[in-house]
Parts: sequence; structure tokens; C-alpha cells
Amino acid sequence: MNVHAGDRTLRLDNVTCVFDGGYVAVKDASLTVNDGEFICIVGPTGCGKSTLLNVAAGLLEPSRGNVSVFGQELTGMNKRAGYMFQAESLMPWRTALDNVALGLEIRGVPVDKAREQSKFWLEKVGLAAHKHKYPHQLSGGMRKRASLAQMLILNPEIILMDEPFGALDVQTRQLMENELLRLWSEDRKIVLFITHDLEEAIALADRVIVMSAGPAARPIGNFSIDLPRPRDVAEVRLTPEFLKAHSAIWDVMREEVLKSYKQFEGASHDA
Amino acid sequence: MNVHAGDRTLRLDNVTCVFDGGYVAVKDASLTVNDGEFICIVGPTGCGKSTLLNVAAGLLEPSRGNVSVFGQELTGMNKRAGYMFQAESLMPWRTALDNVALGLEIRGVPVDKAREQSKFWLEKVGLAAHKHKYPHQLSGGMRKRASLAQMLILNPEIILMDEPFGALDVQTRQLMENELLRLWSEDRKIVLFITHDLEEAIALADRVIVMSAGPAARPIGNFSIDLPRPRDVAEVRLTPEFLKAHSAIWDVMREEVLKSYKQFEGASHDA
Amino acid sequence: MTRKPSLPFLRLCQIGLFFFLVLAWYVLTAFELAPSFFFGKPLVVADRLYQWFATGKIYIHLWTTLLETLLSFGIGTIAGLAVGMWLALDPFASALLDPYVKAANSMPRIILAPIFAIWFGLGIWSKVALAVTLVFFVVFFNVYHGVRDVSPVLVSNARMMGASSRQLLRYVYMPSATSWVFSSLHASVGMAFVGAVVGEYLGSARGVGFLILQAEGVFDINTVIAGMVLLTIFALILDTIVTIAERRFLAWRPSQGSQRA
Amino acid sequence: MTRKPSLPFLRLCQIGLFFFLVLAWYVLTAFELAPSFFFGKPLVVADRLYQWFATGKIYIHLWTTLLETLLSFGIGTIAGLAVGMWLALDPFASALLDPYVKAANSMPRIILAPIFAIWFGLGIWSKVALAVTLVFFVVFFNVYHGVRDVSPVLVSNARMMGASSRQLLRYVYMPSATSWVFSSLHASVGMAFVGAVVGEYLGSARGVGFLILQAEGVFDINTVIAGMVLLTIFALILDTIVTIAERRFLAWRPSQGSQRA
Amino acid sequence: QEKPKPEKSKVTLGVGGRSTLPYLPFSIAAQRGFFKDEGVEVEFFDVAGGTRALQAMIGGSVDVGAGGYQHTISLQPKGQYASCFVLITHNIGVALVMPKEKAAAVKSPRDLKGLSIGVTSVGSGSHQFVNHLLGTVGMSNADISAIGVGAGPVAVAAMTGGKVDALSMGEPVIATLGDSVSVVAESFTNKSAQELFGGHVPIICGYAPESFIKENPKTIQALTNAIVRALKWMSTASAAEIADSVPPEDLQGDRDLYIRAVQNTREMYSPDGYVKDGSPDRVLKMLSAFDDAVRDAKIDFSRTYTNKFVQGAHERAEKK
Ligand SMILES: Nc1ncnc2c1ncn2[C@@H]1O[C@H](COP(=O)(O)OP(=O)(O)OP(=O)(O)O)[C@@H](O)[C@H]1O
Ligand SMILES: Nc1ncnc2c1ncn2[C@@H]1O[C@H](COP(=O)(O)OP(=O)(O)OP(=O)(O)O)[C@@H](O)[C@H]1O
Ligand SMILES: [Mg+2]
Ligand SMILES: [Mg+2]
Repeated sequence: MNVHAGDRTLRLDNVTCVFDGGYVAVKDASLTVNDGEFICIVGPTGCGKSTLLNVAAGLLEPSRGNVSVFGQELTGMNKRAGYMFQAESLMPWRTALDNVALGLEIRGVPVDKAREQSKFWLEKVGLAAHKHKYPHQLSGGMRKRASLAQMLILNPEIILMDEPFGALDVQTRQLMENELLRLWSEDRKIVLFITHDLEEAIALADRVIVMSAGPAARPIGNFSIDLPRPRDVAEVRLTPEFLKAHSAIWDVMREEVLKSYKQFEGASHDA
Repeated sequence: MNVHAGDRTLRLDNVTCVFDGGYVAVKDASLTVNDGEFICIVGPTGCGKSTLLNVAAGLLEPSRGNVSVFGQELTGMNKRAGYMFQAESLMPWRTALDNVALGLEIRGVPVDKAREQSKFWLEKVGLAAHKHKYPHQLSGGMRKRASLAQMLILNPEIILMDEPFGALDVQTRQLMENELLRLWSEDRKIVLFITHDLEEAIALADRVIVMSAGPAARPIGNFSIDLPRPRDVAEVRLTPEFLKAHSAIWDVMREEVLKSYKQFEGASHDA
Repeated sequence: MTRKPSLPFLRLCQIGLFFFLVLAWYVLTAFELAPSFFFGKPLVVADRLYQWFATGKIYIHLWTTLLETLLSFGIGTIAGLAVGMWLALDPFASALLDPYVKAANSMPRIILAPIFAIWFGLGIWSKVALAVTLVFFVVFFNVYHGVRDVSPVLVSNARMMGASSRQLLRYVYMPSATSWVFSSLHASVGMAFVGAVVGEYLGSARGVGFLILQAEGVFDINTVIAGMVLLTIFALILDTIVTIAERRFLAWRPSQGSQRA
Repeated sequence: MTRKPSLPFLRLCQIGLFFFLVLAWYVLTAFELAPSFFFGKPLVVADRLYQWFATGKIYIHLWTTLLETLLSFGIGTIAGLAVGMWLALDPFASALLDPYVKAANSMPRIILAPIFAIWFGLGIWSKVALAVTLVFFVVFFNVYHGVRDVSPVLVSNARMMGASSRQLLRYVYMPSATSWVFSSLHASVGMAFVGAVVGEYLGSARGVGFLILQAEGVFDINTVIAGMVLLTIFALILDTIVTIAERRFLAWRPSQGSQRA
Repeated sequence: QEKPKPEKSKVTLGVGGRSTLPYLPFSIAAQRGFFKDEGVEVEFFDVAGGTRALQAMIGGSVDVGAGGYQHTISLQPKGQYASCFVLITHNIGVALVMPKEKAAAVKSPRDLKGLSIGVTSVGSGSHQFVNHLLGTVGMSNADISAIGVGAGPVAVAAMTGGKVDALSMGEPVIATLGDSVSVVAESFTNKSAQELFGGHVPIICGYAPESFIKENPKTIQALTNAIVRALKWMSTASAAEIADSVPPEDLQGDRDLYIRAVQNTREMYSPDGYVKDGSPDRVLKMLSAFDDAVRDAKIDFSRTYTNKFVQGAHERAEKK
């Protein structure tokens, strides 16, 4: 599918993020996502996955290092990307319908048309019956699905997702995952997908990146997943290739887990 | 352990919840949790699990039906219960340390002492190094763990948890799960635990309740899990009893999944 | 924390309280427990009000004051919104102008009245100017803080969707600051009336404040009170309109009634 | 939206703007483009200020006004906080008293001044009372709306931890409404000064407002302006204190500086 | 007989409290149609206090003003010139009252030492009156404390409530206080004016900016004609007749009180509108106590008033 001559990659070069107070969340993290690649990032909680995604989105300026998008250095927002946040990010004063329509409205689509498309997307994520509810009237999983629709409706070239399916039951999650894969296969966008679920990562990704435990986290493992596509996320889990990949990645993660354990048991590394 | 003569159960009788706008989330739901029982509730997203927990907590008055706690009808708040919310519920103006100490402060414990205990609990959930951070400076999973500590520090007689571990990586999650089981086994509180992860439910619970898809959801399955205790949540998953329970529950859930599918594919049941 | 009271009972209490207060006023002044010289007499006040409307004499004054109030409410609100948004979103301008805004807010308006008279004449516009200086600051401070209180995640989300600064304003900052704005609007309804009346009081040829000034000159406390009652009624009407608008704009907010007490 | 400007550059701009304004004032009045009868002359104003301090004549007046201002700021804020919290949390009282609060807010304070003088005497307390009526409402409306704006989840959480109504206030409502309160405090610093000065202006024996009134009687606009400048300086000082407190209380808020522009 | 047509048929007049007694002749002239007879329509702008009226006039918001003659003097050091074209009152119209029992002890102004005295506002005519009293016995304003209490209910309350020891005030406050107080000194009557000041003092007048007078002499003449006519009418009318010639709402407070107040102040009004030669000096002397700028400046009295229009008014009236 990669017919473009130009550089169509997303690159993070030696990115370091230091927060106010001196906490080094991410240190010297480098990552290249090729055109049409679906990347999953896994890693222990609090290691810096969201931070890295914020950097890729242009929402957080790295203290050191830089980001380039399709060959151009990123300054300011990443306009080619859509971002599904880990935190609640629906506008509380808009119904599900209007929340999903928001992006189109911003692009100048007339409200009527935007709503119509929004309805279509709400149906896709199974919220057709709840389109007139405000975020606080939706359940946790429904809010996540609305956020998903809100991002996908804009058809971004780069998709950034931060634990999008964590609040969904297995069945709904698989529906969503398959839908996401279907959309992605249509025109092979770049996808950066954070999850804490290794199985989900393997089922979806071309490549799984393992982050080390924080502080000063960075990618320490890089696994190509050579499962055939198109995949069905439920079925693919039963294949031997899947199990092989799983155990390979798990081996790398074990070390980080041990670090985590130490943090739990030992004293705090805190002044 | 049940040496009390009195009734030490939590009962929901024919609870129906109708929201403003006429949406019937839960209909005629009945549930009895015996003393010292660990109950997990699973069900499709948006079916009404959180609603039911709110009713048990006394935060939401059911439109019909009633709740009794240890033999007394519940009016107002359920004072014996601790609740870990699905939504963000940390006070944004308090550090992790002070958030966890809050409950003790409310009970009149001097601030110094409350902080000391809070430190102890933060260590248990692996946040010792982050105790001076405000919620917005914590990662998603860290916030969840802080919430957990915030609830557990008060040692409530009834524990209500709404997807507590959804945002954690597998390793951290297992640590937390084991910790929870250990605490629970010490004095056998009542636990009502919502999760979308059937494996987690089986690994933890004495009994798994399956909710039907909404609207008008109610418990439709009730499975005793006879795995021996104490359990290690990682190991127990590999036992044949576990797999048996899993497939039995899954059979019941399949029907609900099909309903979900219908919702996704079919038209909206909406005026 | 208590259960929502039933509406009829509430209305009953409101009416009861009203009559109780008027009765207390009546009794106190009738027996001169409170000197009627200062506090007037309710029946005379009512008569004054009746006469005003019966003779039609009041309309020109009332209309003048209402016009001034509405103009200053409108202008002050819009200016407060605009400047508040601007300074909240432009840290440089904010830091630069901050002391001037605060200095302006601490200026006793009464002393500015002569300057307004020069600039705007003694017609309605000098009153409007005076009232605007009251309304503006109340709205300004709330908009300014309201905009800064917006959740950063919502802003990030809208920006990722490609919102320009203007669109951020329209789609995020303004709706998010709505409850702040309405809070200030409730305060400024009163301020607009106060400004208009004080302006009239300081120099005018018509308006309710003018009537009050005339009556004060001849120790006619009943007319003064009648004027204040009239103003109050109209302030409540205007406030009701604000409340209705508020309900409409803030319909999305979780009602606290659905939570159990 | 723009990057945070560097501090030295900002200070430079501020000072530049200040000198520009003073210079414009100087030139306009020197050539009578703006009538110095109404706008005074900067050098004469400066001389007045200097004389006040050189002769020490100002201290008693300044102290009186500052005392009134601080008292009314304190009393008004505390009363506004208390009543705002109360009405926000007690829907019955709120519905019952709502019209009275709003009516009171729409009363022109200047007309109430005589009644305060009767009730509180001619000393500082009648001025304090007048200023309190200004400060109170600004704080009240913001506290009222701020409390109602609190996230229901946080309230539920605290209640599950066993918080009583009082504790909810202390641990949830008050901290959550803090940014609302501070917004109103910024507005009320100015109001407190205005109230105190207007009170003095309407009748007193000392205070900066008294000086201003005296000067107005002989058309000494320079002294009037000198008085206003003095007030403004102290208003800015008080506001700075509020800002420092605000920074301390709202330290937890995500700084917008950490987000990229 | 045809009248000279005024340059402006509509005139705006700034008054610091139209309904108060010192401005009574304006209300009478308006109410009895005297202005209309002269072919001018007068719109009253009521402002809070005499200084405000003058400021509004200088600022151009109103054409002419009514207020204290002293203001025309205060203005001169500021480079502004306004002249009084008709005099309304020639006695201060203020009385110093004290509660009966305390008043008995006051034999001379010397006995006021240390008292707190309520005045309408500091620097106003009522304050100047007190200062003049003190001056007659060689004391100064430092020997008492003056408190501004306004001229309304507060003044009454301050007195009855004992918040001030004495009150220097005009009508209707004195009439309101009635028998509860006795008068220690007054300046309503010609007799007291003679005793205290050695003659009349120009107090309230109609004034206009010099430039306005120069450009609109006929308009000023018309105004003066009407006001002089009102003054003359008042000097012969009974208090009750006067009360019936003011806007009816002015009586809503208490008609009897109003009549009593008018009765007390009859001699306050100038019968003819002339500023008597030499009388401005007395004002300047009083004013100097307050206003440093005036004390140091050279005041050109000829620019502070003109009797030309009053004279014209009398001539016209005689011709008729
Ligand atoms: N504004 C901030 N100030 C200080 N520290 C911060 C801030 N934001 C994040 N951090 C810290 O950076 C680290 C990484 O956070 P991040 O949110 O990227 O984790 P994560 O990998 O997304 O975790 P999770 O899986 O729990 O969401 C954490 O230790 C967190 O406390
Ligand atoms: N305040 C409300 N007004 C209207 N409908 C509501 C309200 N709160 C919840 N609902 C509806 O009730 C249903 C159940 O919601 P609930 O939050 O209990 O689901 P849940 O089982 O917890 O889902 P999840 O697993 O996604 O958290 C949903 O359809 C939701 O839209
Ligand atoms: Mg994260
Ligand atoms: Mg839920």
C-alpha cells in the first residue's frame, strides 16, 4: 500500500521528558513508526506511555529530543493525528451525538451533516440508542466508545490511542478491535496503540514495543508480530504463533515486572 | 468465620432504577450477598453494573424495590461500605498522600497519624515514590491505585469496587488482586466487585453474577466458584476447575453478547 | 442535603415570609417602634406606587431607568466577556494590563461621575457608562477565572481535532465557563440597576433615581421606598430571565436531585 | 495561546506602558487638549501626594480608609462565604431566600447610606456596612455557584468515607470552590475600597474619601486624583496579597505552562 | 409689547437638589409659567450637590447652573470663569441647634469648644457658618470637630440620637427637629445677617459660564426675568400660597412641615436678585478658611457676578 515516495513515518528521536519537580518520566526514548504500521506499546503502569503519546501528539514538548512527522520536525500540535485520551475527554455540555459531531463542526461541516455522520459512527460503536445522553449519563464503557467515535470520524492519518478498550467487556472489546482493524486495513494509517493487555497488543499489532519501568523509561523491546492479516482478534489468540510471541514478549517484560515488585516491596526511592 | 448471630448480609430486593428521561437501566434486580462473601459482577458494558453498585452504596435511591444492610433497610448512605468509583474520584487539590489520608481525617484521626497510615497504604499499592504528586500528575493506573488505597485504609465492612483494576498492566493487577484477597481473607468482609474481565472475576470470587444486557438489566446468572482458597490469581487460572467455570459462565454470557451484537447491527431502539 | 422540598409548600413559605415581613414593617412603623420618618409606612408606599401608575407619571422614569439598565447590562456583559476571554487566553496582555484592570476596578465610580458627564452628557449614556463600570468588572473577573478553570484535557482534545484559537473559544472555553458567566450575571443584574440609579441620582432629569433624589430633598421617605420597591421588582424580573437562560444553557449538568440525600 | 513571555521583557513593557500613559496625560493636560480642570496635571498630583506624606497629614486618613476597607473585605468575604455555602447546600432556604438576596443586591447602596449612618453611627462602621453590602454579593454569588459546580463524584466519594455535612464543606466544597472564591475576591478588593470611599464621601470626618470630598468642594481636581491614585496603590497591594494567597491555595492546579503552545 | 426672542428656546439648568428650599424660586418660576412667559423652556437636571452642578456646567453638560456663589470664586484660581447673573438667597439660611438642655449652657460661641457639630458636608455653607461663628470669638475650626451628616434623615437621626452635640443645618431639618432643639445661632434673618456678617451675603445664585453669557445674553435675560419675577412674587405671597406653587410631589412628605420650613426661611431669599456691592468680600473671607488656593489668589470680583440682567429685569417689569 505504501505507494508514496515521500517519508511517511512518525519518528521520536531521543525524547526525554522531565516534569516540573524534576521527575524524569521518559529518557532517551527513540521510536520509528513506518507508514501503515500498527504499533502497540505495552509497559508497566506509570512508566510513561501516555507521556510518550502526548509527545507524539504535540501536546507535550519534550525536554530534549525531537519528533518528526512525515519528514517534518514537529513544532506545535501534530495536525495529522487523532488522539483518543486515557482520561475523560468528552465535552460534558454536549450530548454523545454532538460530541462525536464536534470534530466535523470544527472542520466547518454544517451541523446537520455533521450530526448525520455522527449518528453513523455512534451506530458503529453501539451507542445509537444513547445518542442524546450527556457524558455523565453514559456508563464508563459508553464514554470510551463515544471518544473512539469522536476520533475516528475525522479519519486522521495517524491514530494515537491510549488504553481505548480498557473499560469494555470482552465481547464489546473484540467487536471494537475488529472494527478498528477493518478501518485500518482500508487505508493503512499509522496507529500507535497503548494497552496494558499484552494479548490485545499481539492480536492487533504489526509490532509490539515494550517500555521499561519508570522513572526514566524507554522502549526496551521491539517485537514484530508476523501473524497473517486480516485477523480476527478472537481467533488469532488461539494460534501457536500468538502463543510464541506472547511468551517471547513476556520474557522481556518479566524483568520490568521484577523492578515493579522491588518498588512495591522495597523502600521508596524518594527523598 | 460467620460467628455472628445477627443477619450480616447485603440484600437488594427487586430493585428498579429509572433515570430522568424514562430510561430503565435496571429492572427487578435481586441479589443477596452473604457475610464474608466475595461477589463479582460481570456483564456487557452499559448494562447497569455501576447503577446497581450505586444503589448498594446508598448513593442512588432505587425507583422501586429496596436495599437492606445487615438486616436494616437502607435509607441514605450505606455507612458500612467503602466504594471505589469507576470514574475519577480523587480530590484534585490533594496530593496522593493526602487523598489517601482523607478518610481518616474525616474520622477525626490527627493529620500526622493519618498521613503515616496513608504512607503505609501508598507503599502497599506501589505509590510510595509518588506520594507528593497531585492526581493530574499521576498516570491513569496510579490514580486507580491511589483510589484503592483511599478506600482500603478505612477498613470498611462492605467493599464496593467498580472496575478497580481495569487500567493496570497484568503484573500490577495481579499484585493488587492478591493483596485484595489477602486483606479480605483476614476478616472476610463482604466484597462486591465489578469487572468486565471474566477471568479476573473467576479468579477472585466466591460467586460470579452475570447481568443481562440493558435496558432493564438484571442478574441472569449466578455461579459459585469452588476453587480452593487461599488462591494465587496467576496460578489459579491454569487449573481445570477454572476453565470449567469459565466455559460455563461464558455460555450464559453468549446470549447477552448476541443481544449486544443485535444492538450494534440493528437499528436503534430509540424514538 | 435535605430532600428537595415540594413546590407548593415552598411557594406557601415564600408568600408567608413576604407577608410576615410586610406585616412586621407595618406594625413597627404604625406604633413608631421604628421611626416612620426613616422607614416609611407600607400603606403609604403602596399608595405612592398606585398613584404613579394610575397617573401614568412613572412610565417615562421607569422606561428611562430600564433602558439604562438593559443597555449597561448588555454592554457590560459583552465587554466583560470579550476582555475576560482575551486576557485569559493571552498571558502577555494579561500580565501587562492586569494592574490597570485592577486599578480601574478599585476606583470609586461616584468620583468618576463628573468625567462621564463630560464625555457622555447628562442623558442616559453617562448613567450607562457608570453602570457598565460596575457590571464589566464582575463579569470580567469571572470570565477570566472561568476560562482558566477549563479542564486541560478538554482543551487538548479540541486542539487535536484541529480547533483554532477562535474555535477553542467557541467550542470549549465559552461553554465550559458558562456557569461562571451566569454566576456573574446574577450579580450584575443588581449592579446594572444600582449603576443606573446611582447615575441618575448623581445628575439627571428623569429616571427612578431622579424621583428618589427629588423625594429625598423634601424628606419624602415613602416615595424613596416606593422607588426602591419598583426597582427591586424589575431587578427580580430581569434576574428571572437570566435564570431561565441559565437553565437552558446548563441543562447538561448533572442535577443533584437524582442523587439520594 | 502564545508562549509565556519572559519576565524582564514583561516588566519593561509594563513600565513603558505606565510612562507612556503618564506622558500622554501630561501632554494632553499641559496643552489643555484635555481640560486640566477635570483631568488635573500629573506633576501637581505628584506634588500633592508628596506633601501629604511629607507633612504626615495623610496618615490618619489613609489609616481610616484602610481599616474600613480591610474590615469590610473581611466581613463581607466571610459573610458571603457562609451564606453562599448555606444557600448552596440547603435548597429550601435557597429557594425561600433567593428573591430577597437578589432584591437586596439590586438596591442602590447610595440610598441605603443614610440608614447605615443611623444604625451604625457616623464612625467607621457605617462605611464598613456600606462596603460590606458590595463585597458580600460578589462573594456570595460566586460561592453559591462554585459550590453547585462541584463534581458530584467527589461529593459521593467523601460521603462514602463518612463525611458529615460540615466535613463535606471543609473537605470538598470549600477546596473545590476555591478558584471561584478567589475570582470573587479579586473583584471585591476593588469593591471594598469603593464602598469605604463612597461611605466616607457621603458623610464623615476623616478618610481618603473625606479628603476627596473636601477637595471637590473647592474644585481641586489634583487632590481628588491624588486621593484616587493613593487608593489605587493600596488596592493593588491588597490585590497582590490576594494573588499570593491564590497561588498558594491553587498550587495543585495543572499549570498551563507545562502544556505545549 | 413684543419680547426679544432668546437665542436658545431650550435651556438646561443644573441644580444640586431642585426640591430643596434654597432653590425654591426656580420651582416657582417653572411651576407658575414664568419661564414660558419669557419664551424659554427650562429643563432641570438635578444633580447630587452644588459642586456637581457647577462641574456639569463647566463640562458643558448643562447650559446654566444654580448653586453657591462661593463656587464662582473657587473657580477662578483654576482658570475657569462663571458669573452669577441673578441672586436667589442672600442669607446663609442655616441655624446652629442643640438639644434644649445643652443649649442653655451655650452663652457664646466660645462654649462650643470641643463639641462635635454636624454639618451637611465639610466645606459647605453650614460648615462655613460654624467657622464664622468661631471666628467671631477668635477660635478656629480646630476647636471643634465637624462631621458631614448630609441634609437628610441622617442629620435628624444624628441629632436626636445624640451622635453629634450640635447641628448646623438649613430647612427642613430644623423644622423637622421642631421643639426638641433650640436655636443657638441662626442666619435666616436679615437681623442676624447684620449682626454676624455686617450685611447680606450672596449665597445661592444662578450662574453661567462667561462665554455662555456673552453668546446668549437674551437667553440669560429671559431666565433672569422669570426668576426675578418669582422672587418678587414670593416676597408677597403667603407660605401656603408658596407651598401650592411647587410641584405637588414636593409636598408629599409633609405639607405642614413644608409650610413651616418656608415660613422660617422667608427672609433667606433675596427680594430683588441683586448682588449687593461689598457683599462678595464676606464670602471670600469665609471661603479663605477652607480653600488655600483662594486665599493665595487674586480674585476678580467683577467676573464673579453681574447685576446687568437683574437690572434689565426690573426695568422691563416697570415698563409693563
Ligand atoms: N504533570 C506531571 N508532573 C509530574 N509528573 C508527571 C506528570 N505527568 C505525568 N507524570 C509522571 O510521569 C510518569 C509517567 O506517566 P504516564 O501517564 O505517562 O504513565 P503511563 O505509562 O501512561 O501509565 P498508565 O498505564 O498508568 O496510564 C508517572 O510517574 C507520572 O507520575
Ligand atoms: N443519570 C443518568 N441518566 C440517564 N441514564 C443514565 C444515567 N446514568 C446511567 N444511565 C444509563 O444507565 C445504563 C447503565 O449505566 P451503568 O453506568 O450502570 O453501566 P455499567 O454497567 O456500569 O457500564 P460500564 O461497564 O460501561 O461501566 C446506561 O445505559 C446509562 O446510559
Ligand atoms: Mg497512561
Ligand atoms: Mg460502570
